[in-house]
Amino acid sequence: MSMKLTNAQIAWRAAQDIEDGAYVNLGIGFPEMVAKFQAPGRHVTYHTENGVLGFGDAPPEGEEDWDLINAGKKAITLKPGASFFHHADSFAMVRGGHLDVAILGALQVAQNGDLANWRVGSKGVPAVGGAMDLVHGAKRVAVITEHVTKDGKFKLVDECTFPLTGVNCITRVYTSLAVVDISDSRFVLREKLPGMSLEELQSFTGAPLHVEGDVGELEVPEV
Amino acid sequence: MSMKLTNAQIAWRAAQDIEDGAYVNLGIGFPEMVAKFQAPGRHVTYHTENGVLGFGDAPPEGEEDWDLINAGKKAITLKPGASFFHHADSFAMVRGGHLDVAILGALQVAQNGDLANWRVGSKGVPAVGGAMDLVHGAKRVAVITEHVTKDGKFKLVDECTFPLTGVNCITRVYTSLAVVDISDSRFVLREKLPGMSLEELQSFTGAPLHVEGDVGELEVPEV
Amino acid sequence: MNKTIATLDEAVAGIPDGAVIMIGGFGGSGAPIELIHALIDRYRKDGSPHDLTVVNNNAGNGRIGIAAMIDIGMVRKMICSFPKSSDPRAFTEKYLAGEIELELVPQGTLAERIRAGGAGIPAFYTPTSFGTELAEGKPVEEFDGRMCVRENWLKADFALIKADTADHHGNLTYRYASRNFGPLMCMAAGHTIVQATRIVAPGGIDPEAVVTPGLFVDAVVEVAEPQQEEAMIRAGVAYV
Amino acid sequence: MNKTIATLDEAVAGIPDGAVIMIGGFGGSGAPIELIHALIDRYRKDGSPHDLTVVNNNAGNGRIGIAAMIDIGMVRKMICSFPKSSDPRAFTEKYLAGEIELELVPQGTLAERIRAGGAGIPAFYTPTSFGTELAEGKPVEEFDGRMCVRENWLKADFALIKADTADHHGNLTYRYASRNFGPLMCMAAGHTIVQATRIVAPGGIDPEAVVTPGLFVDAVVEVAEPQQEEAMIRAGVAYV
Repeated sequence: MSMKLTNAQIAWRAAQDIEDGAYVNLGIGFPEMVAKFQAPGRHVTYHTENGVLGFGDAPPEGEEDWDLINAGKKAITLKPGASFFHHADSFAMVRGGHLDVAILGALQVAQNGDLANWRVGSKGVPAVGGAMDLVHGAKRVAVITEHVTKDGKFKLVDECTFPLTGVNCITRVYTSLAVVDISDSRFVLREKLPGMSLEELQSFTGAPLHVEGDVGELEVPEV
Repeated sequence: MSMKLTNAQIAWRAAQDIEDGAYVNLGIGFPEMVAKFQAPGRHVTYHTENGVLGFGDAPPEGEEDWDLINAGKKAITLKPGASFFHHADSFAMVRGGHLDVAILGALQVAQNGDLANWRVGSKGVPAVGGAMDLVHGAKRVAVITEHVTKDGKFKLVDECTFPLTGVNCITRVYTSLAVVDISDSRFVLREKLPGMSLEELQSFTGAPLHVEGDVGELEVPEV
Repeated sequence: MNKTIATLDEAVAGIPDGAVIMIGGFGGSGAPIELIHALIDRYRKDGSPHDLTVVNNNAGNGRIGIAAMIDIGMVRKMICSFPKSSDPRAFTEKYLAGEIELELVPQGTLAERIRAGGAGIPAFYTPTSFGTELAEGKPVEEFDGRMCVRENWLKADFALIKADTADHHGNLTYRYASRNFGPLMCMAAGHTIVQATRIVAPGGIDPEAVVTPGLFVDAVVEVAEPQQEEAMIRAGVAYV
Repeated sequence: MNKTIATLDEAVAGIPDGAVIMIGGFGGSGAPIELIHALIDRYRKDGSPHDLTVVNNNAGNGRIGIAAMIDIGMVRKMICSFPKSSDPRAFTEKYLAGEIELELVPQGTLAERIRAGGAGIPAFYTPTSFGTELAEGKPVEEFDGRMCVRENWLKADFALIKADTADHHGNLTYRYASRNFGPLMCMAAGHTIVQATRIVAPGGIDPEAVVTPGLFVDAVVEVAEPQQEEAMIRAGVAYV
């Protein structure tokens, strides 16, 4: 694949769908990048599993307070209107459906909305964190990911082969090539890169891409 | 019955068993009187279901703040070290076994520790409040009560006939005539009024009073 | 993002007939009298909302607040632990006449069911009420040698809550024991409406002092000098 | 009533071999380093306590705190959600060598199980982990069209917690995000031991600012200038 979105561009695209006033949890790692591209004029409140609502950017290096971190253990700052709470209240927010959007990374997403993103097999030290909680509860649970793995394997699949994080939980996938919804246990193509044919995109996708109405052009600025 | 303890004296006797450092919930009404007779030199912290720990006496009349009340909706004051919390945390304290003592009133107590104290039948408006929660969780759940009803009916019974508040939950009963433990589903007499014979006391009691070792004299000052 | 609503009338305008409404407060402490009376005003004017299910620890007192809602016929069902008060006539009369339903719930179970509703926990086991008539028909199971009853979460369409300070994001503090059911009901309702004694800009509440984070709150309306239900009852106020 | 203990050594003296210990903190935020190191000192001196089960969100980082406990062989089992860190070698080596057990629990379920332990709720249902290998063998049931997994409460013999301010009764506040699991673990342990940056007389904490009421706390020890785990790791400190 010669043309594809950068990670920053995928994050930018996902950020555009976050509505004004939304409460959002961004998974550790790549999804955290979405905050950088918050659409101008929209007020978004970020939640982190370890008990902070309303945090802002990282502090300048050397000014970190390590009692003020996010779920990725990175130093954060607070915005006006922030609040602290304990872990059970934090996951009450998650599980109780109080977050508008959760955006997660993925190893595999299946056409029925199953997500695998916490381990690739049964070897090594397993570590799940809050992933299995985050996939349940947020009003909209989306994934951002490369469309295929580095060695060309499908990430959008008919059925996950890696251990599951959750079943029937993902409703939208933002990839380096397309925006795909999951509806009635099918992948429904919403946007694709302008220069890529549907056939080519399908060849990178491990389950049928359905088309319902118009397919938009996935146009993202250089970011 | 000519000789018996007054309510204040029953409350006094119950108060003597509350150890230094104890966290205590006193049921609405008669049990609240126990706080008046807290043994000198002991620090006791009172819990009320509506989310206050460490409250003190009622304020002088006219100085009530009706946002600062106990479960009986009576105005209270705070002692140093008090705290406020919401209802779920309050009942986490109750149900989670964090109270050392709960003292409740009773309509009937059965020899197996069953308590009936919330309604006498199926008529009228039923109202349970926190009674069914309080009987579970406190390390020691005791009852203070007249030994028999005003018209001479048993209150210490073989089996409750009124609707139950909880099963197997009471471990000690302070009455106007005696102190009775409940152990292995039997009433075990611990103390009785000095002038009353065991036979006479048994005649006021609806199930066998067992004796294990010495029976103490229930001696209470004029209060 | 500013969740402030200008008037009480606007704040309660969207509550439809048949709604399930959690109303904060334990006795008079925490009772959102102005929000309740704004709802009563709406009912008087429009005949709506009616057939409400109201969740509160009690079932009203005297002739104001929830008691007044019951009195004038807005309430179809009460879910509460203690439908008695110093002046319980409103509920008692309707109940004995078969004109209002009652779901009686032990107080701790009521609090925990509301929290569960807000926390996405559909059911839990508790020792409370085992062996009593309030456990009839509910699944029971033994844990660590103790019999427990299974209870389901409780959610609502709306919550009416009285806070002390609110900020524009809906972060809340409460005054003294008026906290009681407020933080739980804010979590368990689809749309939470709060009256606050003062509304401040974001940053006006210490992040560590926030009791209810704003994500649980949808609308805040300032009632600068709120009435206190217990004080009103002692003064003989009626709103029917 | 004064729950103050003079020294860290005294505070941890009663923890026996085989105990289940909840240790507060998420990463370095809230990690009670001085209490942990006092326990390590005891083990070095007496060979006890060992065969501990430790409950924490993580499984130690670097060569201090929980990682050091694991490294020197005090820990038989970890119950956690994320046994990885910037320097996870202590746990990883023991785990891959089969020398330490792991009970992996989703983070929200871990928090809720601990709260349930403290709140007297023996079991609850959650959608979290349904259909995954972490739900294997657990009862499942459908509620409102959604499949849920039954989880049991989690309790401990001891909790080691880092607070900001404590009073003599054990009332606590926490600093920033170091609150995390602290209030829950205080509830769920039979004996809760707290290190606080300052200990004040009763009345020194505003009753509305208390995060953990003293009834959940058994012992407080002052550590006036506590070390911060993350800062120590970045400074390359080792305690093994």
